[in-house]
Amino acid sequence: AETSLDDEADGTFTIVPTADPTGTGDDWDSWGGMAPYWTRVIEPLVWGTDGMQPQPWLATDWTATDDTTWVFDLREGVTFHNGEEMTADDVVHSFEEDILTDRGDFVHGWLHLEPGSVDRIDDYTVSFETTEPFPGFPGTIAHNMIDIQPPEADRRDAEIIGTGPFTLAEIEQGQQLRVERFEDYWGGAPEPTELTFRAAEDATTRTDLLVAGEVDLIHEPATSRISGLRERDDVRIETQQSSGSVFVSINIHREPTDDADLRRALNYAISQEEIVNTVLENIGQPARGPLSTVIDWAADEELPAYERDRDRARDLVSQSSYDGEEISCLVENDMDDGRTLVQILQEEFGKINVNLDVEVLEGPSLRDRTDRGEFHLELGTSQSNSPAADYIMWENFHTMGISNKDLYEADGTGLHNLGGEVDELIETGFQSHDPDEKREAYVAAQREIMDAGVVIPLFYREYVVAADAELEGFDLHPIDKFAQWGELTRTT
Amino acid sequence: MSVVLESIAGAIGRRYRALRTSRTLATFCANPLNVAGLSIVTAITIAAIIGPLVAPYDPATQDLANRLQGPSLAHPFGTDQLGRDILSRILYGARLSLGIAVAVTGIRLVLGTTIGLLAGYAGGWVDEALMRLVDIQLAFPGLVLALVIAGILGPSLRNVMLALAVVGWASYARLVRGTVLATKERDFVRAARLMNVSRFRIATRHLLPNVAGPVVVLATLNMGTVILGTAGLSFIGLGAQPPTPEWGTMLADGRHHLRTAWWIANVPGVVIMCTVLGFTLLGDGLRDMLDPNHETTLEKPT
Amino acid sequence: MTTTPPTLEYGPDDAATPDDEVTSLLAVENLQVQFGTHDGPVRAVDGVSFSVEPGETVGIVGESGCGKSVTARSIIGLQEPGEVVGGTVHIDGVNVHEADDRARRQLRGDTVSMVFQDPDQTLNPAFDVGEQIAESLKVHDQPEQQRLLDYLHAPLFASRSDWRDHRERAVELMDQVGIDDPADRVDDYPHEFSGGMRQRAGLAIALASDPDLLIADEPTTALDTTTQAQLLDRLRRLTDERNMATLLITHDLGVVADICDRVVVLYAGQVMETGPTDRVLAEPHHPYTRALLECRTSQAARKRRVPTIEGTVPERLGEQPGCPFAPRCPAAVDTCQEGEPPTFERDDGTVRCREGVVFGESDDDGGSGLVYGNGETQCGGGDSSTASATASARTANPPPRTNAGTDSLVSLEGVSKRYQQAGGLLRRLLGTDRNLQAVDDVTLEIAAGETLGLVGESGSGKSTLANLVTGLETPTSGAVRFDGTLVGAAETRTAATLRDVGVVFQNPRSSLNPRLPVAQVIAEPLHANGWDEQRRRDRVSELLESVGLSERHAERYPHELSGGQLQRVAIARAIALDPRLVVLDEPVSALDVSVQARILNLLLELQRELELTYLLISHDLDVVEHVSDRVVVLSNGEVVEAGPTERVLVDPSHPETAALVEAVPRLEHSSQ
Amino acid sequence: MDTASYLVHRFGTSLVVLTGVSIITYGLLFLTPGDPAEVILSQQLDRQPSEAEIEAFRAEQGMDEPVPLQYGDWLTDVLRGDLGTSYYSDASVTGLILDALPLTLELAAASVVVALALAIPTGVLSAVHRGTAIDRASQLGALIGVSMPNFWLGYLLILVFALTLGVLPVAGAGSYSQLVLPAITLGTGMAAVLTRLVRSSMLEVLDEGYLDTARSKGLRERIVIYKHALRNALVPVVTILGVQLGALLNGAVVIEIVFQRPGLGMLLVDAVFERNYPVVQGITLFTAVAFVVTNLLVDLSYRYLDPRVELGGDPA
Ligand SMILES: Nc1ncnc2c1ncn2[C@@H]1O[C@H](COP(=O)(O)OP(=O)(O)OP(=O)(O)O)[C@@H](O)[C@H]1O
Ligand SMILES: Nc1ncnc2c1ncn2[C@@H]1O[C@H](COP(=O)(O)OP(=O)(O)OP(=O)(O)O)[C@@H](O)[C@H]1O
Ligand SMILES: [Mg+2]
Ligand SMILES: [Mg+2]
Repeated sequence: AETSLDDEADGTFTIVPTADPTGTGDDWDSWGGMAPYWTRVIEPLVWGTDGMQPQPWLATDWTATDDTTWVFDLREGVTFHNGEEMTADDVVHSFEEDILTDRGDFVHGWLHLEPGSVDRIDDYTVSFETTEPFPGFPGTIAHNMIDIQPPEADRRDAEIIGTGPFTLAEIEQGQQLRVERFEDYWGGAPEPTELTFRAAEDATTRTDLLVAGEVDLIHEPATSRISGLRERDDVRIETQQSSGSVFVSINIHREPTDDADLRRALNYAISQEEIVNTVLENIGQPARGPLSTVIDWAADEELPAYERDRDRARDLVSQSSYDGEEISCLVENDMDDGRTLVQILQEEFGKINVNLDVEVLEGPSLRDRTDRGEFHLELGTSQSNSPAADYIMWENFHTMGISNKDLYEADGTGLHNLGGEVDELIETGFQSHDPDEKREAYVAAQREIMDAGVVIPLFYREYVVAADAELEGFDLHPIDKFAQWGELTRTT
Repeated sequence: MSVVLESIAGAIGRRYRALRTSRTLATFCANPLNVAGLSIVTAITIAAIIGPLVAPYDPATQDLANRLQGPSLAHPFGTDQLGRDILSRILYGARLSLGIAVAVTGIRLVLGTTIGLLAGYAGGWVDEALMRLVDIQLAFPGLVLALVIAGILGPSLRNVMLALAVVGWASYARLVRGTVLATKERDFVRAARLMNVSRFRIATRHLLPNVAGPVVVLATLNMGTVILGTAGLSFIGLGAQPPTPEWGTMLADGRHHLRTAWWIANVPGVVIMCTVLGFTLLGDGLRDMLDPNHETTLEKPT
Repeated sequence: MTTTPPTLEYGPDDAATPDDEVTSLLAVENLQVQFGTHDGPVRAVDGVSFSVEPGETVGIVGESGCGKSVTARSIIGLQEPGEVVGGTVHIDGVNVHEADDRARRQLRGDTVSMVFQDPDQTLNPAFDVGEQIAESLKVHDQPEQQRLLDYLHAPLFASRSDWRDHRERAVELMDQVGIDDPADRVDDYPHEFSGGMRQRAGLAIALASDPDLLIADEPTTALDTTTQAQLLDRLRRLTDERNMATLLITHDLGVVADICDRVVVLYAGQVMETGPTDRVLAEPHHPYTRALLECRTSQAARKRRVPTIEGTVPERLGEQPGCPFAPRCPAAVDTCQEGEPPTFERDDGTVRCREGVVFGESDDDGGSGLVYGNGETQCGGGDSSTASATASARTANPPPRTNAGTDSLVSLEGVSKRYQQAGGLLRRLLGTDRNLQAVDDVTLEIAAGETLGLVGESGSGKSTLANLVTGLETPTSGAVRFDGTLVGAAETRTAATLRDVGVVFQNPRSSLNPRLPVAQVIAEPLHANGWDEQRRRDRVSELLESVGLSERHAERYPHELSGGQLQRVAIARAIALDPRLVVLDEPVSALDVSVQARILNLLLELQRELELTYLLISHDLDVVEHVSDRVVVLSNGEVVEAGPTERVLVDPSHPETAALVEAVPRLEHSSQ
Repeated sequence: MDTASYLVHRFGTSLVVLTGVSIITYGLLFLTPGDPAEVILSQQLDRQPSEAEIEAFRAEQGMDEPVPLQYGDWLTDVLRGDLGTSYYSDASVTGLILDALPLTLELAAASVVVALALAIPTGVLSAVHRGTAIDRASQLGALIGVSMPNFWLGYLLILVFALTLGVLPVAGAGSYSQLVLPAITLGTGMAAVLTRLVRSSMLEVLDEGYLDTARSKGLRERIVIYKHALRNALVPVVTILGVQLGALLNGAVVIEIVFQRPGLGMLLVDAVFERNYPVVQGITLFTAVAFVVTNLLVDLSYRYLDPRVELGGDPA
């Protein structure tokens, strides 16, 4: 591995993220041949701290002037890659045109903004009018997709002009994307002269690329290879707790999983420690709740623990209305380790006399099934890509959350929504400006959710970055897509 | 119908006698590759029949404490990432993988032979129409169409079988039609026509037996292709749902462990390879034995 | 004929002749070639010796499977997959089998050339004829500069001008061998040539190297008689012009008589007799030679039994003592079965036979004292013993002759058959479909009980006419009547009409389903007519007997029978339902002379016994002459001449017929 | 049949076949469980569409028309070169295919070269030495080639050449070195089929009389084999090569995933998994048409390879 790297000019690095940096073909998270994540070409107004708090970025400060109005002060002296200075006009343009108009309704609900609600106050001040009180607004827009570009940029046509430390140099669709150092970066020019992001969505291929010395840094090597990599001198392994967690969410409106006893039984059937210690190669933390503990209002410690207790589980099963039929468990085909995990569930549930029918499906089929509510369990990951994780609670567990709303409106049910008190607690948490009040409400909601066994938490994710041992200065973040490459260097 | 059965029984009897007395069997056995093919296929078939009875473990039972164990006395082929015994999974999988191959080949064979016979025998516009149908099927690269069909229907073994069966029948139709056309013009069929032999009898007594040889050869070779096709679709992610011990799926899953636990992928890989090899060798051997060219050589006037 | 003291030559021991003594252009000494088979090595050539002097034309004759081709191929070192296990071949003093590759190539490129039997097989279909001749010229010119890329015409590696020169010379050669418009045809591919032209091109390839010795392996067998005559004529002229020695292999004694100076008679891989052509044909010493000469139909009286050689050429497996011909030899004595027969050298050739037999009896009786082919009494191979036995009793009966016209069984009235050439969409659209008039306004009658011979060049419509009679084809216009009633395609005929017509095809193998045993093949028409099992079985044994097959053949599969036996099966099937008419489309042309004679005997005998009417198609005028009462000559689908056999074939009135008759090579021509 | 009418006939049938192909391709949409309009819409909206939305969508897309009319509209667009637009981006399907095509073609071409370079000498050698150890060994080698699932072979090659020996890149596309392993993986499978074919077709040809004619001229054995025999033996090989080009696409699907080459295969798999029907239909149609055209060309090349072939003669 070393040989090939030594020859390279210093300051150029090749990085392999988990997703194709040139975009997945999906309009939503890639434009003009580039996915906005990872590459640090474009930037949002707000960033996130390692503690998942909003952090000034292109905006230096923000205040809520009333329940629904936010005023943001912009950083002065920020230059776009085309040499122009960033002003409020660019911010208004980006929000009004690119974000609120182009991307469609989905964004309105997410940001709680409607088109026409972003106004320039002066060259360096912008105001936002949210549709309802939304304390999480700054954290929510701390997201790679909510970036600022000047009107001259034509993001559909690979004309991407950002403010980031790197400028887009070259795209080879489906293969790689090259960026170069932006000397006039407002935060000071970055160390690397050039970065190449390569596409390799298969974990084993990524690992092979690193081991063969073709790349310098990879995200998420294959789980099976991690212990091997740890033993190597030429590879450096870093792990970072992520904002994501993996859990099984249960359709509580469908027989027989509408029976809380059965759901609790399923929870008692699983040993999170065992999973982490074996198939996960100790990457990740056994979970008690649905939210990663990097989120400050995640409840973990305060939640009832379902230690594995098969006798109890079997008792609960026999108490419940379950009578031996197969219950289905869906998992998406490209979830790392998904096939393995779901088979463990199957085996463990088998031991408490619950028959699990596993279905590994591709995204659209899976969504089709969940949209219709035609499933019992779904194994999945929930991860926040912005510091504001509120939406995980809202979208998953609130009756009007995206998961539940359609079915609730159609036939008064939903999927994972307990309704009533939980809805209220989530609303309180969502709208509270007071951190303590917010935490209290969310913890209470999580406790109710866990009591009723709406989810089977498995583990809080950690993610692994493996790099050439000579590499230094990579700054990992709970949100893996917030990684910064500005200080990346090679020790020789 | 009973007449047909009777004549088939008679034909089998005579065939057997012919086989025993003639040199064809000796021809077959003379090539060690043929014998190897027959042995492999026999072994796999036996595994498929009695595999589940002799397998040391349940194919789905996990043993996380003993995961990723290399080959040992307790686990001759090692264990996988969930501690399941690979030998047992292979043995259970034999029935499944072979079953798929047999079913798919069977559907292809019946469909293709019927269409081919019909086209070749009826001729005229029926032939024209059926052959265009065949052309249409052949116009799609097999796995691509199978992939699309299986993909749209969703991943499951049943859909894989369906998709593979839909794409492979045309070669049978072509082969059968070709043989029927060639046979139909041979003097013995013309003679039969002049002897007032019924169409049905001509088809069953003169055409079918001459078609059977090449079709059996093709079917044998096809078994291998189907197994490979299933493996390919499994790799793409359209194969069996876990924890089904289907070979292709095992191989596809195991590839992540190729460097750390080579046996997980390589054991099913080698098993698939040997099975395909076995069927191909057997098919080649049968071809040597049943080769229509063999007869034409005999027919060549000196 | 005076007898000189014979020199006895024995076995392989004294076979090797020292090189310095070799003076002949070609000297074959005790050549032995084996083929490995499942049952052990087959001795295809088993001690053959003969020589060819410069300028001489030597013929090799013998039945099929006697080892003629293997001998010829071994001479130029192409015996693969066989193996030369003994003896030597010297060409121009060079030992072919000990020479290295290079020397052998030199020989082939310079001294010896070969023309092969089958014109379809001689030429490479992928290259135009000019290329193939030019290649031969080029090898001759530059035998040692053979670079693959040059011969592949790879640009930069091949010299274009060089090839162009050779092509021009190829045109000259084509002209010399008698291909018309050679400059136009030089770019044609072999499939665009007719059989005769292909064989001529093969000859041009052989002549390109200006060889001293030309080996021609049955160069005319696959051609029709007219073409054959032309080609032989050409060959004779060329060998004279170039003073080239020729080794001509053939099973046709007529051809031998035509052009050979000397003959070598081969049987079972051994030389039976050699000598000057005139002497051998006129006064054969060896019983085998005599048998061969006698079983030609032209020798026998019309409609009479032809003498035959019973049995078949044995496959020589392992060591078998005795004379290979002994089992079939009418003059064999006990001693023939053991030890090697001696070879007598005489001034007019050699004979390999027991002394007493050869010179004693044949000289005294002039050959007439022996009845060859009466298998039952003198030969071991009793395949058709029954038939022969019954036949001999009736030989004396005069052939039945019916007055044509009084009692016509089949009548064709202005029958035409037009084929649409596969023309494709465009032609169909443009309406320019080409039609091929295979049978053109033919009117003829076949009287009950007679044999009508149908002759004509290849493609003249003989088979098509037969198919119209049987119903395999329907006429485009005109009417076919059977017994007075209008009949159409086989599918539309009544069971009775179908029963009344039997058919025997040219190729016995392809007319029998290879997957059915003989008994079932014969029972097929019975089955179709709803006979029950027991009746079928009885009838099959009856039929087997009448065609001279035994019960043990009944359960065999076609591939387990010889060609002659298969044709008997086919005949049995054809007569199974007591037909009134039997259509015979070239029933013997796929068979060897001796087998042919036996089948003809059988047909004649059956006709007498069952009062059959025959429609016989053959391109072999001898056969037609032998068995038919009347002859119809077809040319381009039209009847050009019809009449009683004697008249038409002896005194043809139409030039087409005259040409056909003229082209037949006969022993009689040469002796004139 | 002369060439002109053969061409007309052949184009005619090809047209019939292509029409059938297009019908099937279009019909793929109806294989989806459920109502196509609803499926498409929920894909686009990423949520369950309401009845009203579905109705509106149907009207907008012309999906309320009878199916044959819909097919007609689609076909008209296709004939204009418009294969539709990806559901997830504005990208035109034609554009996506044309972008991905070079990588697949490059792979296919390289594989054919690998396959021929392996198959011809091996097959010839095997046939010439029929029944010997050389023959058995090369036959077995060829058979092992066909018998291995090619993704497995691909990963094994990566393991050996990229990871253990470090001489070739693991994955990716763009450089020639990145083409080597995928071409070998795909090429060996194809070579195996071709080797067997070259062998059997050579065996048939080796018995032909015209080789003896060639030998009797005094030609070297090398020329006899590689000029006279091989030329004729190649005729059936070329037929299969045509069919194998289709098989190449089959293989490419898998190989492109193994080696991370964003060609047609990968595009197709992604589209299938995303239920991106216009892309799926586009690629399916494109490959089928390409295949039909290739086979047409192969048929026409017969005339050059085997002058005997009367174009249009039934192979039977
Ligand atoms: N390739 C072969 N393998 C095995 N036996 C062979 C082979 N070629 C020839 N023979 C045997 O050699 C013997 C002589 O064959 P050859 O071809 O020389 O006969 P022929 O006299 O030329 O007959 P024909 O008139 O039919 O051409 C035959 O008995 C045949 O069985
Ligand atoms: N089915 C057919 N379709 C088209 N043309 C045919 C067909 N059968 C025969 N012909 C043509 O009709 C003509 C007469 O053929 P036929 O077979 O009757 O000749 P033949 O006298 O029997 O010749 P041979 O002696 O070669 O058997 C030939 O030119 C042949 O090409
Ligand atoms: Mg011969
Ligand atoms: Mg004929």
